[in-house]
Amino acid sequence: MRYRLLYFAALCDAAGRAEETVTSGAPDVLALYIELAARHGFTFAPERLRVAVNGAFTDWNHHLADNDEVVFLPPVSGG
Amino acid sequence: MRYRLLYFAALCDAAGRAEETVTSGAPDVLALYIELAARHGFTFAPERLRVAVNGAFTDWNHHLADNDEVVFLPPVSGG
Amino acid sequence: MDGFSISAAPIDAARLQRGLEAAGVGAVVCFEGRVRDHNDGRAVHALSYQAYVELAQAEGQRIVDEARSCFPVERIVCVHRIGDLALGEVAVWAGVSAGHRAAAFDACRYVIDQVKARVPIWKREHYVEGDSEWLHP
Amino acid sequence: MDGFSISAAPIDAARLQRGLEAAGVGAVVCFEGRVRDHNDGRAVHALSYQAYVELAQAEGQRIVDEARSCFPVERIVCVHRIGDLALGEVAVWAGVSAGHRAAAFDACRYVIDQVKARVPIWKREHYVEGDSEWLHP
Repeated sequence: MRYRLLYFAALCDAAGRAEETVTSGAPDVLALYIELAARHGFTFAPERLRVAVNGAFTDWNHHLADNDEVVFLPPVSGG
Repeated sequence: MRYRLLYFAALCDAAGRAEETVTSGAPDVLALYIELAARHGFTFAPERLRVAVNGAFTDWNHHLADNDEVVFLPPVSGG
Repeated sequence: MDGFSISAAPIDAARLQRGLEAAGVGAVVCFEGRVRDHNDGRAVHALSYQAYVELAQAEGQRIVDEARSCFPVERIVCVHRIGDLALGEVAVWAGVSAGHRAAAFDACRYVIDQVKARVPIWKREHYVEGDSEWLHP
Repeated sequence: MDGFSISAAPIDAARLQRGLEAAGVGAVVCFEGRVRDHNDGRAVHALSYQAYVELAQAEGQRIVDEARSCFPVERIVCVHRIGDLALGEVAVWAGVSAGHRAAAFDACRYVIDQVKARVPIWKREHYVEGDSEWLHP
């Protein structure tokens, strides 16, 4: 399946890009993160991140569909 | 002894004046209030008022001296 | 600098807020208390405030000094109007700057709560019906 | 009207505060978060903020809606800057008007606390020494 990824802050720096489209067999958000963490050298443990699919917060066992937009959100520091 | 009185808010309305100088034998603040309450028809019980002598808060048994400035302070409503 | 004052002139909140500037300020909290068009179910068309000015000044400054000693803040300013106010005018303004927001919120709230409870200032409400009364809660 | 927004342009606090006007307002509380010259002992000369804009907008608005449902207020406005900010610029502004001050303070503090905890916005500090880093507390 094809997933659209957006990267922010330290994950953007680590991936060297703000977005990408990947082809992956990962069935859920956690599996996809593990795959991408290995590829890009992400060092955040999943419990430090939140995740959003198609613009809404969701959880790590969210089952992915083709063309989903997936975002791993590092700890926020607004304000 | 002579005391200088300032009146504010409802006490000013009741006394019909903002200030006056009185000659009184009242030895302390409470005695003076009782005397003036009778004269002007003040209806506040002393426990609803605070009192200041010469510009500083004090208590009801404050012993008065000649020419003291005495103010009975109705419950405040600033803000 | 820090301070409490009584003002017979309209409160210039923008100017007061500029007085909160200082190096290291990360948070500014400002409170404005305004003349409302209703109180206790009665339509109000104006207010007047009277103060025992000397003692109000001293007690207000004491409150500001207490806030400074209780909270890690940069600047504290509070001004209370006296005289006649129209609807919507600012009756009291308090502003605090600090490195961090918790202290700014806590100090601002302390100042306004204590000013309302302790400073010898009295409000007279003028009602649409033509009568008026001193508030002595 | 009530609302949360993300702004790439400087925040105009005076204009935002005018948006809090409403009949029945007796209290206005405003918070400004500014870029500080130091953080964690390091001298900062600038900041940049990045947002996941769509989700930040939705989550910020959710926080404002929560505050409205929890506190008896008139208006709630919150704006967060993104992009490059200089020292002293306002990074986030929150203002609440209400009939009474307790609700205005509580709602303003709720909004800024929740925005800082939940809205997907990230701060990169640029240090005087030339390096920079994303803050991920």
